[in-house]
Amino acid sequence: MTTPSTTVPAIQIDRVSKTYGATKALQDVSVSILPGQVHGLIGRNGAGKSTLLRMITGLETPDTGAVRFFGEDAPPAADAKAWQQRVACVYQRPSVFTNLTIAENLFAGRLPGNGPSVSWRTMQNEAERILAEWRIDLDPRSLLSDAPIEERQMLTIAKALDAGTRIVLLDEPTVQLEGSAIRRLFDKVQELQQDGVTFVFVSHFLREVTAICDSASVLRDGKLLWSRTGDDVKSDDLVEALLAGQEQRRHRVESAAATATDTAPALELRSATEKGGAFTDVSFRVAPGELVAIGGVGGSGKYSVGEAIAGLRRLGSGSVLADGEVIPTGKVKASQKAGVGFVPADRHKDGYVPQLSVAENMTMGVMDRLAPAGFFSPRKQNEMSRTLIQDVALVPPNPALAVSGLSGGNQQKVVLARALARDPRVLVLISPTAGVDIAAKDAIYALILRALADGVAVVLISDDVEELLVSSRVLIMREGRIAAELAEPTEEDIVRAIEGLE
Amino acid sequence: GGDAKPADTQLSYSQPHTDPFQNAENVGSMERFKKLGYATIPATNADRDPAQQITDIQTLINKGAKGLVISVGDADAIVPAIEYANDQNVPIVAIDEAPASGNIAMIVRADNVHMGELACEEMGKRVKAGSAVITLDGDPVTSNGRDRTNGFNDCMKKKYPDVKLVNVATEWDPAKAATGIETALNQYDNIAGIYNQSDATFFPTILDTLKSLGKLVPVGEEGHIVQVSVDASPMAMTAIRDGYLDAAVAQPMTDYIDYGADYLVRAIKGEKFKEGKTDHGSVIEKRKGNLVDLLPTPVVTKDNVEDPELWGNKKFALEAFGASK
Amino acid sequence: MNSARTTVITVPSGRSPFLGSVVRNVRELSVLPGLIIVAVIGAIVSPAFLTAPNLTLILRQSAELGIVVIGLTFILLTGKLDISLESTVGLAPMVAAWLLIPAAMGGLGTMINPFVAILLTLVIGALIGLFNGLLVVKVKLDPFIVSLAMLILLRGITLGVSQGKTLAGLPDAFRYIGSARWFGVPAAIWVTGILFVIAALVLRYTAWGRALYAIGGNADAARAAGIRVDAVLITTFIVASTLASFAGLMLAGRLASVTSGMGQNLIFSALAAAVIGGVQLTGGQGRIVGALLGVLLLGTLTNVLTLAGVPTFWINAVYGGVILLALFVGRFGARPSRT
Amino acid sequence: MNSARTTVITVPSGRSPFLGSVVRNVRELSVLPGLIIVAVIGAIVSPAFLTAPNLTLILRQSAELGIVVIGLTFILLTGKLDISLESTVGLAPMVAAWLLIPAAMGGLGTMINPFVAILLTLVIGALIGLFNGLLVVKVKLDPFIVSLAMLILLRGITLGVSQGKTLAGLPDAFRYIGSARWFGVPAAIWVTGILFVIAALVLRYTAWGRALYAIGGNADAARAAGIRVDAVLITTFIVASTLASFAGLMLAGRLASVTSGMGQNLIFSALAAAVIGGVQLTGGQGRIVGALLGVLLLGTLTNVLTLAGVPTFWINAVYGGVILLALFVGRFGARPSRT
Ligand SMILES: Nc1ncnc2c1ncn2[C@@H]1O[C@H](COP(=O)(O)OP(=O)(O)OP(=O)(O)O)[C@@H](O)[C@H]1O
Ligand SMILES: Nc1ncnc2c1ncn2[C@@H]1O[C@H](COP(=O)(O)OP(=O)(O)OP(=O)(O)O)[C@@H](O)[C@H]1O
Ligand SMILES: [Mg+2]
Ligand SMILES: [Mg+2]
Repeated sequence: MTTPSTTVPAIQIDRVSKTYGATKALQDVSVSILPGQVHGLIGRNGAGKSTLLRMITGLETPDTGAVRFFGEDAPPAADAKAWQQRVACVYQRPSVFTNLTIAENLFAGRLPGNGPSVSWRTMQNEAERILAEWRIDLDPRSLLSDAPIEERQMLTIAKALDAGTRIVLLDEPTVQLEGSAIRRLFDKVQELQQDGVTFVFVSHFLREVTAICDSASVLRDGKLLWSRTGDDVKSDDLVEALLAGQEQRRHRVESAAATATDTAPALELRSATEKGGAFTDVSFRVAPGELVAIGGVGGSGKYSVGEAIAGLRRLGSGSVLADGEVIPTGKVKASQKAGVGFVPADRHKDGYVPQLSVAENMTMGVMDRLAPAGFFSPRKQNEMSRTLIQDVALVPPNPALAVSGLSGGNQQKVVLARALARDPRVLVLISPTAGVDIAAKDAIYALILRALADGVAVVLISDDVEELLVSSRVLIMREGRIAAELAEPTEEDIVRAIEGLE
Repeated sequence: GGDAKPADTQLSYSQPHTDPFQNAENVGSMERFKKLGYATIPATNADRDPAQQITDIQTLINKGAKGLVISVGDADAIVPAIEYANDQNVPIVAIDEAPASGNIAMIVRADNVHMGELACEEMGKRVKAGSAVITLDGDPVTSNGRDRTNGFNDCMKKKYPDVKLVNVATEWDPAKAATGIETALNQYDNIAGIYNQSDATFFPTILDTLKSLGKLVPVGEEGHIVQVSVDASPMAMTAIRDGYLDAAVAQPMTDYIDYGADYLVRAIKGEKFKEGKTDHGSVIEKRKGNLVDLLPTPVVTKDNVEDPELWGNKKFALEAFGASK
Repeated sequence: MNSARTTVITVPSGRSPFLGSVVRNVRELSVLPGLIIVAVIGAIVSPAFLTAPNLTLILRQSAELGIVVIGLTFILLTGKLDISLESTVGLAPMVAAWLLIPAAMGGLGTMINPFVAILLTLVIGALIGLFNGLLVVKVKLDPFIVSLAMLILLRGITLGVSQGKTLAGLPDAFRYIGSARWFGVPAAIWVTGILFVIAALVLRYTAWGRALYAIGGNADAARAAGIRVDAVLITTFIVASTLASFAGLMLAGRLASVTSGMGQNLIFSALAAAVIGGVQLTGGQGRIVGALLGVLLLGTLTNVLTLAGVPTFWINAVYGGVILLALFVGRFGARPSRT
Repeated sequence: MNSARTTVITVPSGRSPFLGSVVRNVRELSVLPGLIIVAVIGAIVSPAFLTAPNLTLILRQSAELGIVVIGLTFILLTGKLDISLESTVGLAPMVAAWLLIPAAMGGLGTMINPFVAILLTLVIGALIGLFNGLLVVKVKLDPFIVSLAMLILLRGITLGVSQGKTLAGLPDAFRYIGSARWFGVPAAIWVTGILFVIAALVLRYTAWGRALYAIGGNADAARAAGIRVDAVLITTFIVASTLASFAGLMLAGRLASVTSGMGQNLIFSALAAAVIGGVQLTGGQGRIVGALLGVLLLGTLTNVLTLAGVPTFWINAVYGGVILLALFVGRFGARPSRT
């Protein structure tokens, strides 16, 4: 699959630097990617991957350095159309229009028609073609807001790959996707690669990188660590490059189920059913110190169960009990008082307040403790957050920093710290390591282990099979119900259960 | 329709904006119609919007009004409404302000520029040369504000050039008037008078402001600030009686109301009016093709403040202003 | 596969366009019951309501508001706001009239050609829009606050230029569009109607129109998709201000003069009309037909309140109450599935 | 470890709070140059400017605006808006005065106790806030448009209740807070000052105050973190409206009467003051000290324009121009690192 080295590189990044305020996001980075290659771009959170992609799409301009496509200088920054003809990109941040139809989403920025007028008929037909190609079962005329999250991600991918450009950039495209969707994506990538399309692929999942990339670069703190082609790209090298000397641990939490039968459960769901909602008749128990993982395809209702325990959703029937006491549902405060700590699925949406400080974000849920008589002392708040910062090993360990200035992984740690701030008896974690680099992942798992050791009951809800494997007791949800309970499952067991192939 | 019975003939009134003075004109006119035995259509209020007043007048006519008294909000912008009424043969009497053109049965008004000049005379004879006078300027968007400012300013400049004028933009807002007075008193130590373009609007606020500054001194005592106002509302009458207000140029409001309604009723009966003296001490003149009954604007001072014919002493005015004698 | 998703799929594709468009219409159509109720009340309280002159009057008095609402809707769709549109309604024709009429009547005395004056009105509108657009897009000032400051400034300039006077004596050509009749119906009504149709077509069938929705829905994504967000936004401000200046021209024609308070408070009615008509202030949602229905509701309401003889002191309270009610109905008439 | 990150860490922890607070201050302090320039101009154009009575006057005339701005800032911090505050300034004391004064003077004739009337003023304010809050939080109507409808409705009710009259003859107790002097300085200034201090403390040191920032920054995250978003929002609307009714009480005391136009256009000044002072309309950002500086800027500006004798016709244009300039300076004086 390697291309003759004589060809001009499809993308040549030449000594590019970019600085945001005090942050040197990119320093003197040079990478060449040959036509028809799938180039993996990896690095820890905040290493500069997304920034580098923005330089290649023309969305931002480098402070110094240049980008060339097929030997030609990049178009001027203002000429959006020219950039669009060269590069298509799936951005890390969701870039969709929920207020528009699926068809329009697929053609935003390149509406078909003559001159200034738009041909809805052509657009509809073309959209149907794309949806059929990608086996996405949606009506192109329906609003995107009606489409499930993971399908939206598939649509942005489909759009990028349909743009007909010779270069496609994918920034963590698989984070929202489930197994079969990822397979569809990879098939498509390989198909286009046959036609000579060049890809840059960003992911924290090294298996994905080794599976489809034939060259790769590693960024660290804005600098290029190395760039390699072909057989030189090995999984071990990647791990080594990312961990930079730290050792990688394997996590597997032994089931506490044996003890669970004789101890009173810390958390119990009894026939919990959301009114007109996402799940029905869900029952399970979690003992103190026990880890239970919940998996399932997108839309199976697993996230909603977590949100219900946390008080973000109201039950129609059934109940949630903490330490044997029924918690009123639909009230976050009530759940918190019952000892539930919660890490939401989407940290950007539900996790943190970007312009507020680390300290404030971490202590947001415990203000009643900091200020029993109404007024609180910022000193106390800082002290408390310093402890939490140490607990989660936040980098940088500064409580006064605004969370918007932290890298994704560290933002996730702030959200986790917020969940821990109340000394929870029960932790509900939804995809706690989504978009987080392996080192940070390690740190987060270590924290979960410590919580378990302290007797906290943990519910870990995830789309990621690898993450589910951490637990020795895995519940699988399908269509809003618990479809299977697996003890000591293998990866294959989980995949089969999720896909319903018992 | 000259032959229709009054009870079958509907009359109405169009008000341009809300303030106690305009409200009193509206209420008084509608009552006058009823007293004369006519049916009425509820009056309209355009809320400072000239376009809305045009629409209001058209709507009243569409609804069957056979004659209208209007208080004109904007002399020029009202013209299309007058033209519409002319097309429909509905007679119009304008009070308080003259439309710039169109066919009006009669315009019943006083001259605002003249009121400013009268105020200037009253002020000028009471303040010394070298002193300063605060003028509380009404909103220049309204023609009465503009005319009262210009009438006063021009007269002062001509006849009393040695009196300094300190103009305060009030936009008819009592709070702005109060602040303006205070600012001017801080700024100048030779303030000898205040020209108040509408006592109906600015009383009691500015009296109270002066009081709190210790500047409310009765006429004739050391430190008295001369006050001359326009309107002569019930509150101004009280202030004159109490000796705080030196003189008020009276808007002949009751006359607007009474003669306005009377002219309308006569016009509906087909009467045509002529230039010349009237039976109520005024003269009808022809201006820009329309007849204007220019009502006298008496100056009210301590000497004539008890005159029951002054509108500020009438019962309906006391009620409309929530004042008592 | 859960049930929700299945539903979407099993809708036969032949039927869904119709269903889809009905669903998309619900928000706009939620004004209709209100409009009908107000009209029925009007017909009951006064036989004059359903007469041709009265209906013409409603349309004529709504024309300027309608034109401002078209521009405002464009801006709201992008998620921005421009409350200074009402001051443009006043300023643009004021400056033109000032250059147009003799010094004796309050003008500057240059007495330019009326057609030049009309052109000038529109150019002033466009320039104000450009300035607003630049402040919002390039200086990145909040559109609400910047247009508030502009509102005060422009009103102030209008007052300064006119010295508070109303400028009358406008030549017929300048007044034409606001005062002529075509086939017995005021030209302003025809023109406004045509502008609404054009606006609907532009929003639906041009790349620029669709870009407004995209930008209002997700400006970052629009930028990433290659839409020239800044350029589209600035042109939107220009178009809206130009329309406002045109509305001012029409109003001047109707008033046979230019008053220094022209347009005052118009923006409140315009916002109410657009929002009652289903245009979201958060951007990306709403259609021009809804805005039109909103305009008609307000116009009919004003008319019916006058016909009904609601006491003048209570008319504003009733007006406000009905708007509130209409918002309520609109909210529940078309509750979005998720908030 | 890149250099930027290292820098942050190596800042001695003792210094960083100070640095942090300076950085956080920049946006608010960006009003200062403007305020100083206006004051210097004032001192130049008139020797009366820097006298105690004049400075007292500036503060006194800014008091009502200041109190409304406190409430408005609370609401803006949550990312909501309430433009009906200005109508509450008018309505609450109007209803109280109507119940308070004799029928002969335009009242209802119930002649309730003045202290009951004061309490009633505040209760009416609170109820309006509750109603607004419920409409925004529970009915999920857009705060701008719902408060616009409320503005029209409440103004209408004020007009209806008063029948357009100015209610004078208020008893001294009712007027006390707006007219008394404590230690030679108007009580209203003391009270406003104290309210500003309390507001600053509440925003900085109470869970409720911090919740406003959290909600304005990210309401979903605040909810998920256990902040009772709906309750906090509703109390914010109540507090703001109650403050507005208190401002109305103070204004009535100053004017020695209640007029049916009281509070009109006040919200524009309040919004301008808050935003010039660095409070973001998008929520989550701004401090009370900035809002205070904004209020002082506007108050000083009005005073200086009067002292300078700017012609009546041009005063609004100058006022608008200066506000626009202040927004400009604020924008570039403290350009946020990310937009
Ligand atoms: N617009 C911006 N303003 C300020 N700082 C920025 C901006 N964009 C990125 N940064 C900073 O630049 C650095 C690189 O960010 P980037 O998003 O490229 O990382 P990444 O490698 O994509 O990380 P992740 O794996 O978490 O997505 C980070 O420190 C980030 O905080
Ligand atoms: N409030 C609600 N009202 C109606 N339907 C809902 C509601 N919340 C969720 N759903 C639907 O219920 C189903 C399950 O949602 P949920 O987000 O819990 O699933 P999930 O397994 O977490 O899926 P995903 O991976 O897409 O997040 C989805 O189809 C979702 O659209
Ligand atoms: Mg990234
Ligand atoms: Mg989910």
